Amino acid sequence: MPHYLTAQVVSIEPLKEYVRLAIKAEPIAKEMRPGQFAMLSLGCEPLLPRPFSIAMEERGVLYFVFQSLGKGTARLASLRPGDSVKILGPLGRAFSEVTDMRPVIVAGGRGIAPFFELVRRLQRCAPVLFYGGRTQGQIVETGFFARRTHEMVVTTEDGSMGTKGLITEPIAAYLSDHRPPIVYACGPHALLHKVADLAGDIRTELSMEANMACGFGICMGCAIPAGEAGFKRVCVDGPIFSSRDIRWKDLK
Amino acid sequence: MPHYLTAQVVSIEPLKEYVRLAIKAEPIAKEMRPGQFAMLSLGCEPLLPRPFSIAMEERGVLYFVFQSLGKGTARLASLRPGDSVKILGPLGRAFSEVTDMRPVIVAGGRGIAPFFELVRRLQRCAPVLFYGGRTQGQIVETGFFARRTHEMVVTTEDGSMGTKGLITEPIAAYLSDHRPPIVYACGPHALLHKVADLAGDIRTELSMEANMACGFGICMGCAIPAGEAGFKRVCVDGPIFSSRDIRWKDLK
Amino acid sequence: MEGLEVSIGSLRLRNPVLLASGCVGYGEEIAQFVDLAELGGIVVKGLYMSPRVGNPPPRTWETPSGMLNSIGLPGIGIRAFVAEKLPPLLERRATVIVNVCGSTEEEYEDVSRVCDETDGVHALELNISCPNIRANGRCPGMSQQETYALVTRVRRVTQKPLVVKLSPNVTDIAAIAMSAQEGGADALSVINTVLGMAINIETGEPRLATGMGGLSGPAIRPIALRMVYQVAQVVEIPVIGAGGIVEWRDAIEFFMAGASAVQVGTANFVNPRASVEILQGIAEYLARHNKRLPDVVGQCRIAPR
Amino acid sequence: MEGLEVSIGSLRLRNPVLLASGCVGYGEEIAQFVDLAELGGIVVKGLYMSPRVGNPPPRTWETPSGMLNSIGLPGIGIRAFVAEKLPPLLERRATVIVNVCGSTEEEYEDVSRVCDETDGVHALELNISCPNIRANGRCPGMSQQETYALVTRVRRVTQKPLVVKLSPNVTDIAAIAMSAQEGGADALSVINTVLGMAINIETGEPRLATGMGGLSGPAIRPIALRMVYQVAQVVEIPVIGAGGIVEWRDAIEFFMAGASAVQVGTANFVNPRASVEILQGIAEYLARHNKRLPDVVGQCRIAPR
Ligand SMILES: Cc1cc2nc3c(=O)[nH]c(=O)nc-3n(C[C@H](O)[C@H](O)[C@H](O)COP(=O)(O)OP(=O)(O)OC[C@H]3O[C@@H](n4cnc5c(N)ncnc54)[C@H](O)[C@@H]3O)c2cc1C
Ligand SMILES: Cc1cc2nc3c(=O)[nH]c(=O)nc-3n(C[C@H](O)[C@H](O)[C@H](O)COP(=O)(O)OP(=O)(O)OC[C@H]3O[C@@H](n4cnc5c(N)ncnc54)[C@H](O)[C@@H]3O)c2cc1C
Ligand SMILES: Cc1cc2nc3c(=O)[nH]c(=O)nc-3n(C[C@H](O)[C@H](O)[C@H](O)COP(=O)(O)O)c2cc1C
Ligand SMILES: Cc1cc2nc3c(=O)[nH]c(=O)nc-3n(C[C@H](O)[C@H](O)[C@H](O)COP(=O)(O)O)c2cc1C
Ligand code: FES
Ligand code: FES
Repeated sequence: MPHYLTAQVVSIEPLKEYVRLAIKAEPIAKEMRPGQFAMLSLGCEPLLPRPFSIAMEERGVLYFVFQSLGKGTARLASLRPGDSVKILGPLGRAFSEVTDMRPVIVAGGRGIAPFFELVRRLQRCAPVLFYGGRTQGQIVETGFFARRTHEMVVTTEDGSMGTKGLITEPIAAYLSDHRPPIVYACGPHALLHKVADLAGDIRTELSMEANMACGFGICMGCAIPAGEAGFKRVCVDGPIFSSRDIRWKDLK
Repeated sequence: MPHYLTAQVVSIEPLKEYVRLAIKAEPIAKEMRPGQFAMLSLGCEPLLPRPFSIAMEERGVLYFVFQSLGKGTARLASLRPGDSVKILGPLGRAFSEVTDMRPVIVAGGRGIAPFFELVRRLQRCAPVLFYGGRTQGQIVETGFFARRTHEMVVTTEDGSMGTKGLITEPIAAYLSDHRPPIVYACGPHALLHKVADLAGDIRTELSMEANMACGFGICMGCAIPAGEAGFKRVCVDGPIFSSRDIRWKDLK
Repeated sequence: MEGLEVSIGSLRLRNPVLLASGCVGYGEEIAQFVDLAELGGIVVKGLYMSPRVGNPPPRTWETPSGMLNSIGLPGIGIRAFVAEKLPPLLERRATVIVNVCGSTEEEYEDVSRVCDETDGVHALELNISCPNIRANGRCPGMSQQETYALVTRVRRVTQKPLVVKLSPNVTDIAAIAMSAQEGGADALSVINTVLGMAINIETGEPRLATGMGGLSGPAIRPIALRMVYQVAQVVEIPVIGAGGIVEWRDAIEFFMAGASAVQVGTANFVNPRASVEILQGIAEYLARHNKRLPDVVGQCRIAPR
Repeated sequence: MEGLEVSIGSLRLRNPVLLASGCVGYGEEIAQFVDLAELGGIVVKGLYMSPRVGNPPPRTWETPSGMLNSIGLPGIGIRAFVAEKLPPLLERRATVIVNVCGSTEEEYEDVSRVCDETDGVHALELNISCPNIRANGRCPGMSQQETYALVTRVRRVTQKPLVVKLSPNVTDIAAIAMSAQEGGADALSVINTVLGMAINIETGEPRLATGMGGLSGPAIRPIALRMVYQVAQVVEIPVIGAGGIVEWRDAIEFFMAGASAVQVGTANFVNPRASVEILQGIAEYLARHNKRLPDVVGQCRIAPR
């Protein structure tokens, strides 16, 4: 069950192109599972809280990794240790944690966020991480991930780090001669769609995004074309969806 | 001519019930004269800038003394050194600086603000200060004022500092056997009205308040009943008015 | 919270704070944060006879101190609601008001009939004001004739308390309110969302898939408050105020403007406990000024010019 | 700023950024911060034949992302304006548009006649939409008939560019716009302020002495943008957008919705240099996308449902 708390900022620092924010929120930290998210807000301006994946949890502290884009994330980026924020979480469905070896994880840019906690919990399954970005500034904490994965493949579009190119290329190559128990992916919808295609009938779980007002199922704003027909709510039916569940043709 | 600048907070600290805010704004500091004010804003939320008397000026730094009431002053009170604010000033008409001895200054609560700079500039005229508040928390910097005045009379309604009672009582007594060259007053309009009555035909200058949107004469919002008929703008025709100019009967 | 009971026609509410329609679904999720038995009541998401999927995404966009939505009334249909969603609400001892929708006058009647026949439904709120169904935000609540016609028809099929929810997108809200009262409304909800729009300047596309949507939140509060005042000046029936209420002070303003109760909508998205915190604040304000709610309702009067 | 000229009927503007009426007085004070010759033009504070004192204070109140005002058109009268205020504006090479007011149709005509006879007045903006003169915010712009009647009468007395400023407090802004166009308007300003209200909960008094007032600022932007779109869809004449424009991005949204020019009002109170900063941003946006203004105007289209 989600908790709504006023919580304190423990630390905040730049992480290359992103920001790493640590917030003390024991009840949420206790219950969170990888893939779940939280709504963060600073009172009434901007009006709506903002959804962020819970990147990691440690001794009652929640870690977030986010990109400063519009005015909400800009205000969050200007927080300082000791400031308080309103936090609602944990929210939504988590990734299913498998026990079989060599699960595949795909992260595009800030899509790395939910995988900090997931790789820790899947460490014994020796996951394989495919991590792509536009440029090196979007590839963070490679040490953390290298230590906890069997293999980590990094690509950047400008070649400033790892192999030059799109992350989908090494994924395609890998899947052509491996059959992982599951593929997890988080990133731009275009990437997720491509990953879903490449994975074919391999079980695939994707972290989807939609504009959110409430984050806990009451506004019906976060509709995504899923299931036979109609829409599902990203905030409660997701954000983690089976790739089969998404109606890609209806997703713009 | 007023300047519109982005300026840095030099220091900010509580001053009993109020807040003292120091902002580096050389061009404004150079030109300001006692009684003038500035509009301070923190961008678009709250939308409108807030008017504050310039309390003092020193080496390019402006000092403000304000009370945290609603959301605008609350946000200003939460500023920290190094933060930047938008400032527009100096604005409005200043007090006229006399050269004759024993001018009388009347301050009610936060109405003390414009007199920091005025007493410094009138020091050689040995001003007499009447300073009243609800409680001792509203009487600030008595040392500063004692050093620069010929006499300083303090009253509080609860007797927690100075004489118990209203400041108008000692003023009435003083004016019954003195005829100062001028009476300056800043505080609640009720106090200003009483002072105007007590001063009779003694030249009296009052610092008036009105809700302001722009602070520099373009919105016509700060109307005050003054002159023969109609209204004047507090921001450009004031905030310092001759007591004769105000139509008290029309002022609610 | 004692001594805060209010009557909306024959409907007796524990207190004047309601959850606004479309801002709490069917109550399940919000019940994780607030005890529905503590509130005046819940107006559930708009319901038609048949299930509906609603509008395509994107459905929401944030604006200064407000938000646009074009949800478009997705829902499971009144029958499924009565079967699956109503029982848990009643177990929670919630006072349940159904927000009644229809594509035709017949459908409005049919949904109202089901509500009338269902014991657990305490009152009906006729939604004649959703801007997200027809092009250009058109809705029955924009015409005195359509409002009067629809309210009279629905009035015929139910004796339960009938609240009519007005649209702010009109020239003369007082006139529409009179039509609803003449049609037989027991109370009026003022206001639904204000028709608005936002555009993505990188693509030239509207921010909402439907183009236009309903503006809600603090941005519209001054408009809502003005309309509550205008309506309360002319009608005899109680007015339920809504529009940008996020804290107790806002609620007091609406009471003073003439509202007998208030609805909390968008605030639930920002703070799931907003409604109970507002209720608490109202109680404390009244205690502090030792007043009863009726002393405050309509306290504000504009002096004639 | 080159290549940003726009024509509003026969009125040629240097660029599409105007200062909105009532938000810059007669231009003296704002000229301390912006070079009026750099802007598209200035619409001066509303003017009647005779001087007027305006409404009693308090006249302004802040609301979430907006403000209420009930200034009530104080002014020195058109003749004094022409004698004292116009010459300095012309020395500054400002394009001057007079916001024409009247207590009667005759007075609107008389003020317009003076404008017509005065060389330095480049265009007229007919203010049929001030909410601060009559009770309940009533104004001619709330009726198609009154709008048509007034515009036709004024059209007869002047051949100068005639802009008509519409009220947002209507059910069907497109219909009012059509009436103004049929009456002979050369362009339309959309929108004036939205009627609103706020109450002091400690006293029960309205925050404005007049009770109600006009809401402006970012809070109303989504409403203004929607109305500009609705109007631009039906009229042939150019639309001038106004309502909550505080930065260049906002202006681009209005162009995409169909506005050929924009007015900056409340933003001047927050930042005296807002207008020139907005103009700068527009120029940079166009350069970045290598587009000309006409490419952007009306770029946004809502797909039919
Ligand atoms: C389940 C979920 C998890 C997310 N996790 C992360 C994360 O770990 N790190 C990270 O950097 N970003 C994450 N995002 C995206 C993040 O929520 C947006 O970047 C952020 O809301 C943008 O807010 P803004 O004020 O900067 O932008 P603005 O443009 O000011 O936002 C305007 C409105 O649009 C909404 N919005 C804009 N972009 C998005 C988006 N992509 N998703 C949802 N709402 C959006 C905002 O919430 C706001 O309501 C996540 C989104 C979702 C739905
Ligand atoms: C010329 C002048 C000089 C001033 N000097 C000082 C000073 O030195 N120290 C100090 O503590 N206060 C001073 N004030 C009062 C100060 O401006 C208000 O207390 C402040 O604007 C309140 O803002 P808020 O956000 O806290 O209140 P809110 O209630 O949030 O303000 C809402 C709106 O009302 C306006 N408003 C509310 N009260 C006042 C008021 N008394 N005067 C003008 N506008 C008001 C605000 O500007 C804002 O637009 C001065 C006012 C004027 C006009
Ligand atoms: C996301 C959303 C969905 C809404 N759905 C409905 C609805 O189904 N029926 C209805 O009558 N009003 C609906 N409304 C309007 C609200 O009930 C309320 O009247 C309006 O939002 C103003 O109040 P607020 O500012 O507190 O949200 C909806 C509002 C929002 C924001
Ligand atoms: C204080 C104030 C005074 C105004 N006076 C006038 C006026 O005299 N004539 C007029 O047509 N509009 C007047 N307006 C309306 C503005 O010109 C503009 O249409 C409206 O405020 C919306 O734009 P904004 O949000 O950028 O301010 C006034 C607005 C404000 C805030
Ligand atoms: S964000 Fe509100 S229902 Fe999902
Ligand atoms: S505050 Fe705008 S004219 Fe004085």
